[in-house]
Formats: sequence, C-alpha cells, structure tokens
Amino acid sequence: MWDYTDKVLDLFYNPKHQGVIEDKDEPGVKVAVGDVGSIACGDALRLHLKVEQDTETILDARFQTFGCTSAIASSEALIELIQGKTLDEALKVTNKDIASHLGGLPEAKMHCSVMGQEALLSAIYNYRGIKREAHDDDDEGALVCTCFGISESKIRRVI
Amino acid sequence: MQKNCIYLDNNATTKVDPEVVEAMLPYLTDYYGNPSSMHSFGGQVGKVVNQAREQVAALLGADESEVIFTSGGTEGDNAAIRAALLAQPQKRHIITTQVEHPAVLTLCKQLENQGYTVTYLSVNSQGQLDLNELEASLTGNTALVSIMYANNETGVVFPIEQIGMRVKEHGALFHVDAVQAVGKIPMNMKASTIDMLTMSGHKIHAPKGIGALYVRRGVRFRPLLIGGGQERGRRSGTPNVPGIVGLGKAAELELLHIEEATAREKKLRDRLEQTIIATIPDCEVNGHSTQRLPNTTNIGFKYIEGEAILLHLNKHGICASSGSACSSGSLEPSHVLRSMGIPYTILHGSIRFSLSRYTTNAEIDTVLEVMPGIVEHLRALSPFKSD
Amino acid sequence: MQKNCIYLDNNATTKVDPEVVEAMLPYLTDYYGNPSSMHSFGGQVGKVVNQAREQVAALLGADESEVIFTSGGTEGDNAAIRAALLAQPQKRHIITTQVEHPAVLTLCKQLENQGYTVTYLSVNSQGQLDLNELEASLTGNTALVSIMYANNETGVVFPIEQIGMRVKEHGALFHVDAVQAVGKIPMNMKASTIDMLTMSGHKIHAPKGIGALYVRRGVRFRPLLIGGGQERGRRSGTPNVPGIVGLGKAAELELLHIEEATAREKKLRDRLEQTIIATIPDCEVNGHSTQRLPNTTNIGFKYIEGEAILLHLNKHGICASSGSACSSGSLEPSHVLRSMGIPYTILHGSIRFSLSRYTTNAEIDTVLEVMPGIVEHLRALSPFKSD
Ligand SMILES: Cc1ncc(COP(=O)(O)O)c(C=O)c1O
Ligand SMILES: Cc1ncc(COP(=O)(O)O)c(C=O)c1O
Ligand code: FES
Ligand code: FES
Repeated sequence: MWDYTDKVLDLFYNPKHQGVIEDKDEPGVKVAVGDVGSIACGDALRLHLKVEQDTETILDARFQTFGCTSAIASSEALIELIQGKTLDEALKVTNKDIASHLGGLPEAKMHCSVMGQEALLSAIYNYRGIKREAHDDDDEGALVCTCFGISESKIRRVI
Repeated sequence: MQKNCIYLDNNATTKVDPEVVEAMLPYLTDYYGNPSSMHSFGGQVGKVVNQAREQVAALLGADESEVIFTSGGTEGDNAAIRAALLAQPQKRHIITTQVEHPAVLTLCKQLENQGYTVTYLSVNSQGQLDLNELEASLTGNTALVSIMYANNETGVVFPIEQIGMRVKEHGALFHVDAVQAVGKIPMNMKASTIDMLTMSGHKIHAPKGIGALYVRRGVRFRPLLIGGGQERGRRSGTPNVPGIVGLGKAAELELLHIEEATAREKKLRDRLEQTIIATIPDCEVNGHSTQRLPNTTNIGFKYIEGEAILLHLNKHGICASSGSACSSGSLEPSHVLRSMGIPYTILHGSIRFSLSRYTTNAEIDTVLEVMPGIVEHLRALSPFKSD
Repeated sequence: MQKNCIYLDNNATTKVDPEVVEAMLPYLTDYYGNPSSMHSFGGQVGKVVNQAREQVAALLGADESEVIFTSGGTEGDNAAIRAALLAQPQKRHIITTQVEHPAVLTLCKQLENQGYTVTYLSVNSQGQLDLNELEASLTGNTALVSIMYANNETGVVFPIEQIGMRVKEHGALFHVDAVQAVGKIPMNMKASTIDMLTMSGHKIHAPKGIGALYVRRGVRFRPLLIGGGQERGRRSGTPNVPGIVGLGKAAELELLHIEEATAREKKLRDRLEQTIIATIPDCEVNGHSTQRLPNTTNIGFKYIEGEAILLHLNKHGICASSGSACSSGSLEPSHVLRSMGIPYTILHGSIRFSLSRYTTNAEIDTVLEVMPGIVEHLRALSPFKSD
C-alpha cells in the first residue's frame, strides 16, 4: 500500500477543480488547454486555464485526470498552486512544488506530479501559441503518449 | 488498527480459520520441541507433523509420502522448477504460459540467461490456452511444462489433465502451480498426470509462511534447500511445526467444505458480477465466463484507473485489488490482462474481487451500493469517455 | 501429550516466549491482510513488518534496510552462499570449516560437483581454527568465506572479526552462520567485517519457520527465491507476517535480556559441567573451555553410547541431545567431534546440554541427581571400561 499523506488523500477524495472551462469568447479572456499522457499509458491529464489577457492572470483552472491517486491529487494541488497567479509565476511551479504542497509523494509516484507540471507547460505554450517539439512517435492526436515520453531522464531529473 | 473490512481480496491472502489458529496454538506454546529430536518431548511433535501430512495428502488425493512442506507458494514453484531441471540436465527447454504468477514467470525469465529456452504459451482474449500451440511447442528436449491450474488475477482455469496428457506423451515433467486452485477445485493426484503441484497455506485459510509441494512418487527430485536433511532430504530446515499443523487443519476443513463453500461463493460472485455489469455502463468481465474459479471476478471499468477505484473502495472499508498483490509498488499494468489483449481503455481500470467462505450477502450488497457512485465520480474526473 | 520436561536442548530449538506468542496472535487472527495490498487493511500490516525489521536490525546493530526475512537458518545459509557465488561468477573457490552446520556443509559438498573448489578448514582438539591455515587458503579466486560464529554442538566460538579482517584483505565475501550466536553474543554489524549473517528465529524464542539474513548495504545480492519481488526483490513470497512479528519481538527481548540472561545461563552451565566432571569418572568436556557460548556444554562419557544415555535421560523427563538435531535418523557420529579428533571411546558417548533463560537451578539439580546413576547403569552393561 502506498504511503499517502492525509493531504493527498483529501485532495484525491474531494477534488474541487475537476472539469472543463468552456470558451465563451468573453472579451479580454482566453481559455487554453494543455494535454499530457494517454489512456494507453495509464496516465493522462487535461488542464483548462482561463486567463485574463491583459495581466496574464489565471482566473480559473480545471482538470480532467485519468490516473492513480497521486495523479488526481497532484492535479488538484497544481490548481491550488496556480490559481490567481500570472502565467510567468505559474511557470515557476515545479513538480516538486506540487509534491511538497501534497506533503510529499512516495518516491515511485513522483512522476505523477510531473504530469501536472507538463500539462501546465502545455497549456501555457498553447496560450502563447508556441509550438512545442513533438515527441518522436507522436501521431495519436490530442492526447499523445508521453508518459514514457515524460521520459526516464526527465523523471530522474526532477526526483 | 483497522480490524473490520469487507474482505474481497482472498486471492491475495485469506483469513486464518479460527479452528486453524486453535490447532496451531499448542505448538506455539507448550509443544515447542524439535520433531527431529531424540527425546519424546520433541518426538511427539514429529507425529503431529505426519498427521498434518496425511491431512494435506487427503485434500490432494495423494499419498502422504508425496507431500513436502515448504515455506509457501513461491518456494514450492521455485523448488519444483529447479528440481525438474536438475533431474534432467540434458534437456534445456521449458514450456510455461504468459500468464503465470511471477514465482514461475520471473524464474523462467532468469533461466533464459542460463542457457534454457523458454516457450511462453499465449492466451486468447478469454484467457484460455490453445492446446495446439502447446502440442507444437513440445519436443524431446522439453524438460518441464509448468502451467498454473487457475489464474490468480482472472480466475481462469486451464484444462490441466488435457494438458498433462500431451505433456506425458512427450516425456516432459509436468508441474502445476495450484496455489489458487487447491480448495476451490477438487484434486485427485492418484488419477492425474501432474508430477509436481504447488500449494500455499495462506490462500486456504492457513497462515502465511507455510505451503506444500506434491511430488509424485518415482519422480526424481533434487532439493532447493540443502542442509540437515529434513523432509526425507527433500527440504532441509527445522520444520515450521505450528504452520504445518495449521496447514493440515486448513486442508481438512477445505476438504470438508469444498462443495458447499464453492457453490455459495459462486452464487455471491455471480450476483456481484451480473449486477455490476447490468447497472454500471461501460464495464466488462475479464476472463472466460465459465472456465473460471467460483470465487473470482475481474471487471474492467472503462476510462478510469484501478488504483483510484481501489482507494475509493478502501474508504468504504472494501478490500479488493488490481492485478496481483505481490508488489503494490509496481506501476506496470497487469501482465495477465495484457497477454489477453485487453484494450487499454479497460486494462488500467480492472479490479479483482475474490471471495471466500466468509463472504456474506450483506457485504456484496454494500459493494453493489457504493460501486456505481465511485465509477461515476471518477469518470466525471476523467478526460476520456464513451461517445 | 507430554507438556513438561527439563528442557536442555535449546541449541536444537527453544520455547517460544509467551510475549512473542502474544505479539503474533493478532496477526494470526484479526490482521491477516497481505502487506503488499493496496487497501489499508493490508497496508497496516506492512508497517508492522517494518517495525519488526527495526527490532531485528537493533539486535544486530544493523540498518533495517540490511535485514531480509527468510524461512529460517537453512534458507538464510543457502541464500547467502548462492548469492555470493552468483554475484562473483568468475571466482570459483570457497572456504568454510569442517565443523559447519549441514546447511552450509552439505551445500558446499554439492557445489564441489558444480565446479567449485572448497577448502574445509580443520579445527584442533578444542574445536578451534588455525588462522594461519585460513590465511594460507585465501586467494584472489576465493569468492566466499563462510564460517559459523558459534558451533551448535560444542558451543565453541570462532574469532569472527579476526577472521573477517583476513577475508577482507583478500577481497572475498564473508558470510557468518550466527544461528547459535545471535542472542548469546552481542552483535554490532556497524563495526564488523561481516558481509552476510544468518539468524534463525526458533533458536531465540521466536517460532520455527522464520529467520533473517543480514546483507551489508552495498554487497551485491542475488535472490534465492524468485517471484513477486517482496523484501525489495531480495526474497520473494508472501511474507510470514505472524512469524516476522514474533521474530521482531523475540529480537527485542534478546537485546533487553542478553547480559543478565547469558550471565545466569553461564553460571548454571558451569555448575552442571563442573559437577558432572567432578562426580562422574571418565568423562570430559568437548570443546574449548572459555571460547564458548555461555549456554552450551558437550560432555563425553567414555565407554557408553549417546542414544542410550539420551533415552535414560528422557525417562527422567530430561531433554538433551547428541550431535545436532537435524536428522535423528542419522547413525553417523558427530562430524564436529570427529573433526576435533575426539577419540572413539568418547565420541559415541557425547551429550550436549544447552540451556536457555528458562532453565532453573532446580532443573540442573535434577540432572545432577540422575546422571551418575545413568552412566553407572550403562557402563555396567558395557564391554569396555577403564583399566
Ligand atoms: C498462482 C500463484 N502462484 C504462486 C503464488 C505465491 O505464493 P506465496 O505468496 O505463498 O509465496 C501465488 C500467490 O501469491 C499465486 O497466486
Ligand atoms: C549453526 C546452525 N546453522 C543453521 C541451522 C539451521 O537453522 P534452521 O533449522 O532454522 O533452518 C542451525 C539449526 O538447526 C544451526 O544450529
Ligand atoms: S498516474 Fe500513473 S502511477 Fe500515478
Ligand atoms: S547399535 Fe544401533 S545404531 Fe549402532
């Protein structure tokens, strides 16, 4: 059994920011989406950001996660961390911040928090219209298989 | 500590029967002698060990001289496979299946590095073997065929005697990992093609740390554990007397209850399974519907992930599992379900419920009450859904 | 059954401490979960296993990550020796002694058939090793030196750290069978040359069927039992939770009592030994008088036969042994005493008394009362006598 902190379990059982943000074409506001993972790998996260364009402030964020306890809790934690921040501030949020916000994650589960950070990057890049280099065998459309693409080296680097 | 739960994880381990504990206790307290000792205080314990051997032999339909006590299923599997290879050093081929327990599979993988060729038989989407593939794989060089009686994850039962007949035609030894089958399927080694059979105590309401290996009389055996020559030289080490007594008692109880218990478990299992399938959309049973243990159901819930389901069940005091319990540390999806070609949409969200004779109707009711809400909640979080 | 006896056979096995039984019981009854499971009912048991690991580590002066639970001393010895050889496939030489327990000795004999050269160090008439012989045997090809801490038959203790220093100079791995030493001699792996150390539960008032293997951090290890990857991949198989909890408790109690218990046992042992030697003619202590476990005495009674003595003692409710308890079926005289060059007149009439913290003064009195009569009676039957 994984040694989850009470915080992990609380955010897992009672997430408050699940779902999507519909783009209602409000003036001065833009909705951006970030995707990471795929169902084939067993982990996937889609992040919706609602951003005030003037200030690049995150007005709201929602997640949809297919994954384990840590993945769901990390998604919720990510949103708690970025709410109200500017995109530049949000870019400074690392998976380690997510993990420490959760009071820690089991070592083997650190990669679940990486997914949060990656989805955030993806959403911000999309918002800014920056193309990210695609993963090698990336022909699956929106939800690409990046869980092995989050790549061993990346996982090692961040743990 | 948490004492009560709705325990539907009996393929991982079982509750020790109170009668088993009671039978063991005197050998943990008063009768602690070493059965090999020259004094009657120790010698009396030797008699008790042999009585337990008779009880285990009775459950297997074997002779007591064919029963070796081990520390559990893993030791039994390891010992049987190594013994078969040591006894036939000239033969270098092993046949097993893709869906074995790691106690067989990981060892076979390792033997590949030691000059053995291993054939891993495939299974179809129902978890069943193709006997033609077996037939085509058997050669005069095949030392051993090691195939499980019933799968721990799906409960799928293999046609062991049909397999064994083919194995015997080709002169190979036949080992069967029956850890999940003993106590759920009647055994009769007297009329069987099986040469060696592994069982484990903690799957049949005996304690952890004890098991038995059946070795047919006349089958050449080379011990894995070497030392003082206990178990007639076939398994050295001071015998785990309380464990052995417990295993004997558990075997006696299994034999006594097998028919009515399995019938009861099957009824509860079927109700659980059918109601879930009928009331929750997008879920499927993994594994053949009838060639299956009476106590096991493995259900895949599309678009959601197994661990998340388990933790929600846990919050309701319900114990189940995804995949095997060996190493909860493992993040890999089940090798059994992958071998069956279960689609990814289902694979990651598959849950095993395994019942025992202690499972009650009311417990099944509780699962059926909470399960739809859990699935709905997690699906609401999921980026995937059916269109 | 026979519940009471004067139990002086503690090197064969010991009484389980009532506190140990009490600690184990909840894990035989209520908390039967599998520690690897994903539910808290199983997970809570995992914590208890790790607590026991800390208790065992404390007794050994080791880190808890260095403790692997096994099924007992034989598995520990077998696993350590095989691991050492697998980790250094290019080295083909083993050094051990002529007086090891069969769990080491028989395995080494078998390894000779598998291309290994084994040096069996001799002992002198006091049961002691010659460190020069060790030094002369060590080569760059030596994979492993496996030497017991204390002998089970005579109690003779080897100078383990002096041995280890020499072993380390030659880059070999050092395994120590400390089954008889743990709990009787303080251990501190933190300041030791030992790479691997075997202990067994049932010799320290834990139950049979559980033991531990210490493996120093950084020492390459290859598991004997392969499967689900429990014990961090170093010993697969569902862990024997009640046994592990019992071993943990027993380790805690040994650590607590070691000083006063061994002092007390030594006093009783010395009185037993000295009075026998003083009052019965033609008998001798086998083994060094001081380099010895505090609880063991091995006394040779000339002109009479061990089994006959034991049966007479048994009639008086006294449990002792001749040689080791592994296989009472064995008719061979002790390989340990033969290696010491004990003359045949004494060899066959040698009896081991081994005490524990439960041994009382009154029990020793009883032995001292009956022993002269038994010896006299048997000598009257014997065709041999002193001239
Ligand atoms: C089919 C099968 N084989 C072997 C084992 C290993 O048994 P044990 O845990 O007693 O070592 C298990 C259970 O874990 C099993 O389900
Ligand atoms: C020195 C020594 N090593 C190994 C063993 C074997 O231990 P076990 O009986 O727990 O397998 C024993 C006891 O029998 C022993 O005395
Ligand atoms: S999301 Fe895959 S293990 Fe956590
Ligand atoms: S006389 Fe019986 S064993 Fe030697």
